Amino acid sequence: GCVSGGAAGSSSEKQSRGDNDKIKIAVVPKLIGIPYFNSSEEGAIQAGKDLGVEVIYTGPTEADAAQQVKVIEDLISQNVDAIAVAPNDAASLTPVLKKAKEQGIIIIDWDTPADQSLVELSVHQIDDEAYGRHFTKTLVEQMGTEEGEIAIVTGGLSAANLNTWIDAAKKEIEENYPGLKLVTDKIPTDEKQQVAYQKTLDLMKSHPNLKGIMVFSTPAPLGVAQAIQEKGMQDKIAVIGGTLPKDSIPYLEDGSLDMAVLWEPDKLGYLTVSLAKDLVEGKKPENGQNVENVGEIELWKDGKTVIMGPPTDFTKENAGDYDF
Amino acid sequence: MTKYLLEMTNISKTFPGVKALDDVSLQIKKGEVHALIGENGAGKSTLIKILAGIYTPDEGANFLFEGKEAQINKPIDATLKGISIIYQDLSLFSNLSVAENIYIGRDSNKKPWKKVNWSEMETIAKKALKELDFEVDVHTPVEKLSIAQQQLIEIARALAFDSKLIVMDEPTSSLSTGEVEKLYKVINKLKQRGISIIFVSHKLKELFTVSDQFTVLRDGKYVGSYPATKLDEDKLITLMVGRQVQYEKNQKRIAGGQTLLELHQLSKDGNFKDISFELKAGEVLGITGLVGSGRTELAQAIFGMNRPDSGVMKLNGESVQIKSSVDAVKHKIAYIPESRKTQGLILGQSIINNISLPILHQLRDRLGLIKRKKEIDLANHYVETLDVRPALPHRAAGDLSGGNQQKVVIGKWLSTKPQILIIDEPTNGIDIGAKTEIHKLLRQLAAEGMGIIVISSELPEVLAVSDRILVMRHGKIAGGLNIEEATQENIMNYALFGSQNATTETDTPVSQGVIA
Amino acid sequence: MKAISLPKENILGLIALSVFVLMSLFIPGFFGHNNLNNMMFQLPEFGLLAIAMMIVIVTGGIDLSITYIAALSGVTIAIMQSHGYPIIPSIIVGIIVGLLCGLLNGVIVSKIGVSPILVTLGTMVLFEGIILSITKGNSISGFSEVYSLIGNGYYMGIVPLSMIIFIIMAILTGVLLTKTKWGRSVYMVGSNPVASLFSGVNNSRVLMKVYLFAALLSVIASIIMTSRYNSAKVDLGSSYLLQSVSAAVLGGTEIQGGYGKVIGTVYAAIIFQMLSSGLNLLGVPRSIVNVIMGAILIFVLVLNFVKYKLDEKAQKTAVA
Amino acid sequence: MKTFLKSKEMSIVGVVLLLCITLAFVSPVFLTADNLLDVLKANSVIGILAVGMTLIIITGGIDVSVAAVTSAVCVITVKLMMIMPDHFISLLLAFLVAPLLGILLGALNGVLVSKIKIPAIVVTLGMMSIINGLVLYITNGVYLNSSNFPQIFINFANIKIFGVSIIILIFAAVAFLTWYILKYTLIGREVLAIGGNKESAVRVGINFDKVQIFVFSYMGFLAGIAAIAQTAYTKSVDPNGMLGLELMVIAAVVLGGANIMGGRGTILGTVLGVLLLGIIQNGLILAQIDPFWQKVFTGIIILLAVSFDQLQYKRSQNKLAKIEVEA
Ligand SMILES: Nc1ncnc2c1ncn2[C@@H]1O[C@H](COP(=O)(O)OP(=O)(O)OP(=O)(O)O)[C@@H](O)[C@H]1O
Ligand SMILES: Nc1ncnc2c1ncn2[C@@H]1O[C@H](COP(=O)(O)OP(=O)(O)OP(=O)(O)O)[C@@H](O)[C@H]1O
Ligand SMILES: [Mg+2]
Ligand SMILES: [Mg+2]
Repeated sequence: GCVSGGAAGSSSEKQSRGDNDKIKIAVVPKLIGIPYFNSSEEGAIQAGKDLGVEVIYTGPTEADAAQQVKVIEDLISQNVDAIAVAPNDAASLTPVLKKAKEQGIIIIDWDTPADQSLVELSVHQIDDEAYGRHFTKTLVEQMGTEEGEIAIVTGGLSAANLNTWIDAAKKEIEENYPGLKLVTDKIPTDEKQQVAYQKTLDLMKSHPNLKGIMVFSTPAPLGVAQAIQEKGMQDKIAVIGGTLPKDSIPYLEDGSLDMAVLWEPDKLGYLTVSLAKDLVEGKKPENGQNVENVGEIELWKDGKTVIMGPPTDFTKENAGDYDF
Repeated sequence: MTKYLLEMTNISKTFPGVKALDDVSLQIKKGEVHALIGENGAGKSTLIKILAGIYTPDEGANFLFEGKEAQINKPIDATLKGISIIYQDLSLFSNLSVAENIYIGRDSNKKPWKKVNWSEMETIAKKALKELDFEVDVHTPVEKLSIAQQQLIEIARALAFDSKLIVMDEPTSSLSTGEVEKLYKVINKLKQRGISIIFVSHKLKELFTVSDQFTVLRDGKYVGSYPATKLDEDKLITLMVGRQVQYEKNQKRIAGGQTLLELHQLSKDGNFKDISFELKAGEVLGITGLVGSGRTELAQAIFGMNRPDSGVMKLNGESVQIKSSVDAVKHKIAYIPESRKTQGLILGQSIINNISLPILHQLRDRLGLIKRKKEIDLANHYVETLDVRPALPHRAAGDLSGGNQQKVVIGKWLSTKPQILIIDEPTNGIDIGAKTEIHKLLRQLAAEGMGIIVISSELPEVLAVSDRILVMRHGKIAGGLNIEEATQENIMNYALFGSQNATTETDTPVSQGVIA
Repeated sequence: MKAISLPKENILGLIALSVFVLMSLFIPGFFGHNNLNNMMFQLPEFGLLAIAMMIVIVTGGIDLSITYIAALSGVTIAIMQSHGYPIIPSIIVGIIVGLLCGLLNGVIVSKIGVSPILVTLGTMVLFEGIILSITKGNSISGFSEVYSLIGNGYYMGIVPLSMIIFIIMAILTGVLLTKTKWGRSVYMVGSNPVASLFSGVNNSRVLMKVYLFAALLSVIASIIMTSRYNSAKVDLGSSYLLQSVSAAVLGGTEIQGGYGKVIGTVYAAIIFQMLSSGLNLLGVPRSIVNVIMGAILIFVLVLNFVKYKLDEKAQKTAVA
Repeated sequence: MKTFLKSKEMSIVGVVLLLCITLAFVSPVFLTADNLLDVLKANSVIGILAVGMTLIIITGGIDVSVAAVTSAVCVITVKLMMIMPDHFISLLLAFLVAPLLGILLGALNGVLVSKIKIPAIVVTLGMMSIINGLVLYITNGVYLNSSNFPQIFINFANIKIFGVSIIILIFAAVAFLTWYILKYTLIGREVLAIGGNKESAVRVGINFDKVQIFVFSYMGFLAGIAAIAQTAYTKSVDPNGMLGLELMVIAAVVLGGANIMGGRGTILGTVLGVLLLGIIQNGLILAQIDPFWQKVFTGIIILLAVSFDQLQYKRSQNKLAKIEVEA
């Protein structure tokens, strides 16, 4: 039955492409239903409206590579013009992206890099290296000293981008701050606020001299800050977390979270769709190009890597100004 | 008008594919002991379950209790009317204490938040146990009690309920003589109080001691209801089976051929001690004794399910170690366990699959695949020879009546063509007709050269099938008798006192023929 | 007598067929080459895990560790290959690692007698920990081109290779379960372990083989997955865990043990696959897809119940 | 039964004690009141759910939808609190709504299990999928944060009595209540009876359906309470935050000596099971075990505990089987 199915299928595809002139861009996050990716969804959808393209924003409900591959396979069946994906696991997407590319679909990665030989464009919110180092620097600022015990808390041990940032942060420590001492390997929190909370309580107990914590992942900083708040350690332990400003306000206010360092995810979504549309229409991005509603972007020499801009530091002063 | 406590008429019950009851009636007078009898599968248990509200009868059934129209749709309806049922397979909660087991069900219609009054519960339980002269700590979990003791707990529960009608479905199947005596006393007491009793049993003698009236069923149909005075055993059997059946002591003893099995000083701590005997090809060795004397444990040791601590076991003259049931099957030993439902059969599976289970390895073709056709033929063969009814081998074993289930277990083990067959309580819950058939079968198998060990608590049975009899007492062999010298009396003496001539003056009535 | 009504597997087959027809008619692109192709590529890995789960459930157990067995063997194969070992030895070592995991489950379940849900809960955490310690949470890739053919290649240009592997394993499992002594014993042990022990069945050996076989199927699923995704990671296939229980149960497997068929499980896996792909094509949000899957699971069982009641009535009237 | 169950619980008490002693040597902070209270508090939600799960498991059922139900109740209750005025009455209302919602969802499970006769694991698996999907769809995974909570709830969450958090007290109250129900009410004894022997229970007139609906509704009720405790604990609602928690809950119950096939289980055992899991987690961090190895240790400890427990059980069963042999 499959043979005839194949024939019938290809003819119907042609037809549907003829029917619909609107450019179709699929944006695939690592998983749907978490605040960070909800925020980028808003940006992507908004861009679709502004630019007159159809945006399909869909992804797995669990941060699972297999599920993400399925989502992309299904998208290929839907004849999209471009797929922008934030891979859970870059290597695992290579075969399916290859397949998509063979079908003439333009491949872009965003948020987290995919196989660079397949993507036409790699949209980075941030320069990963700089971002990781920025964490260390800010932490030292907030600690007010270059000496002491610190710890790193992460969303999950297997998240590639978190690991990249953590490695950069560690490099910064090694190179410039020999007085900082990491008390333990990075602590995983299953991307859950509650787990971060519990583990921080235990962490403070087993390391009473702790001076600072860097928290990578969006939900974890809230849990860490909550633990600090509850034990009244605001002044003893500095916390820097890569989280969203709106959620952080109650912790920023009393200093249990000293600073949230992130970019604006909705802008990232917007930028991704906007650059994808340009690509489908044959336009390549340029260094220093000013993208409407996003700002000036940076293009690296490889002609692929786009950096949205420097990270934004959210503090108790400015956090209220943002709507995500 | 109120001559009858209970009147059931027009009772029919259809199961998918089987008409278990066909227009049956049952009338019970106040204060009478009413025997309900019939062959295996005659429909006794089904009728009782209808009375209990577990099954709903087909349409058209009439139900009068104390002269009034009664609706029994759920078990609690029966309980509230004062009907207590003691089921064939007991309804106890092994995880609960004696007191709770006796008390349970009493408040089922009450508010769920009703407070459990533990002291009242214990008082009630103790009172009921006292009536039975059964001494046991009411806090003991039931799983620690022997089957006989559990049986008594069931009876105590019915007593505690102040029932008007107590139904006992084979209550004596695992009681020892002394306990049976106590039960009779209780039954008489209840009778005097005006309580009616429906008594189901395959032990005809015992029925005549207690019953006032008999209702006979055959193949789901009502045969008739007769006062005890108008019946004797032969008549009753003819009514039940529709023909004459005999049940006699084994006459022609087979001396036996070569020695198949030898045990030397087999012991297991807490089970049995210093067991030595021989089993020859072609003979039937009866092992009897009181319940709890270690017979089953010994049998399971031979079958590899209960490894002995010390001693030697020889098969055909060679010393062997049977470490598991798989080993036992390989050595051509078969064991038919005493508990059909949990050990003997896989109730949810078809009769075919049950019968072929121990010999699947023989039914494989060169690729190792099971030859289904051969398997079905095999099952059909045993269903036919053993007269399993209904003869539908594709049906689940659990759909059969108790007696027919037992036939399937026997078939299953005969299919292994064993050299040694150990059969534990072979006719527990089996009607007299089927019983004699099974006895005949065992004799015949022996004559064909099989060595058979029959473990039974029923003396007439042991006497009917055995060539030699061993009596166990407290885990040891108290004595051995050849069939010529064996009588119910000397067996009883071994079982109770450990020697043949300790005393013959005992208040235990051996005339019942049931010692365990 | 016995064939008054359709067995429940056939009903499920009919449901699968009608879902296919309905979706082909009403969902544009469902009957397209691409989509059919996708579904054929997606089904095998899930189907294999579902069958593995089914067998364990037939014995009255459950195996929560299968996806981590898959991940551990996948990681092993990945590490071997990225260190330059050829494909065949890598796969063999992967299979051995998987079987060792199955052995651990089997030993604790069958020899010590701990309830399977607990054992596999423990081993699930243990295997996850082992993978984390080995990989530090990173994904391992570096498979050879040939290896990626297993999950991505075609046989004769039409049928995915992985599909062929799946079909072979499904048939093999079916034959093993229905036609061999071991298979029969699996059902018997699942129905009543005490009675099967009293019937000369070596229960613990039967169970041991069940956990080994489930592990083997997981490893094969893992090989397909790793080759399809070109990498192995701690959570490889973890989203299939509860889905495979659902598929087994939807496929008619008795959760108390004693009954279950390969074909039912395969139908169930196909239904899940079609629903997932079809609803995606319709643009139904993923979260709602989950809702629908859950609802279908319950709905089909309610349907079974209704059918059972009707059958019972029909049989009664037939006899009376 | 008492002695026998005691020995069953004794074995887990032994494991817990052994672990505690080891940890006390490894880390000086472990045995501080502060730490122990933290452990209790962190595991109260699991504990509340596990207590409810004990009843279900005793009847031979299982409920894998507990975490989903709790999440759903959390979301709805908190959304409700956010639109209500910051007043004591609102708090009361929330405390009324949460258990009611839980009971509703639990009863639905119960009805499907008892009336339609679908195995519990299947019903609740389906239910879990449905509820999680709906919660995710409706909330889109957005956190609800303490900045949006009414102050009165925050005050409630911070209540401490003699230094013991209200959350622990809720857990203790739930455990006590359930112990009381199991021991001293008719329905409690019926739960045990059904677990012991389903068929006998029906024969003695126990309404099997009613008891099943009760245990699932009670589970729902506790899920509602757990939702309040969870919200008070995290002072936020993460709609995804409880995914996978159901396995921990079940593990705790069975570690506590309940038999997954039904008939056996005690509240005390379950509480100990919860503690065991909590202490393992806490202890691994305090002992400064490499995070990568923590799961390996957890797995091994679970396997050792259950194997030890099973061997212990077998031994006690063997003792039961003895008969008197004359010397
Ligand atoms: N649940 C059931 N489903 C189908 N058939 C049944 C069921 N229960 C009993 N039967 C059938 O109904 C008939 C009567 O069985 P029942 O158990 O009442 O016999 P009985 O007189 O008690 O026999 P026994 O003395 O062997 O216990 C048998 O043919 C049996 O196979
Ligand atoms: N009852 C028996 N009588 C004789 N030999 C047996 C019996 N049961 C098993 N065997 C043989 O003993 C060996 C192991 O049997 P067992 O049943 O334990 O393994 P199996 O895996 O079920 O069988 P197989 O691997 O041969 O298919 C096999 O060679 C089998 O043929
Ligand atoms: Mg009967
Ligand atoms: Mg016995």
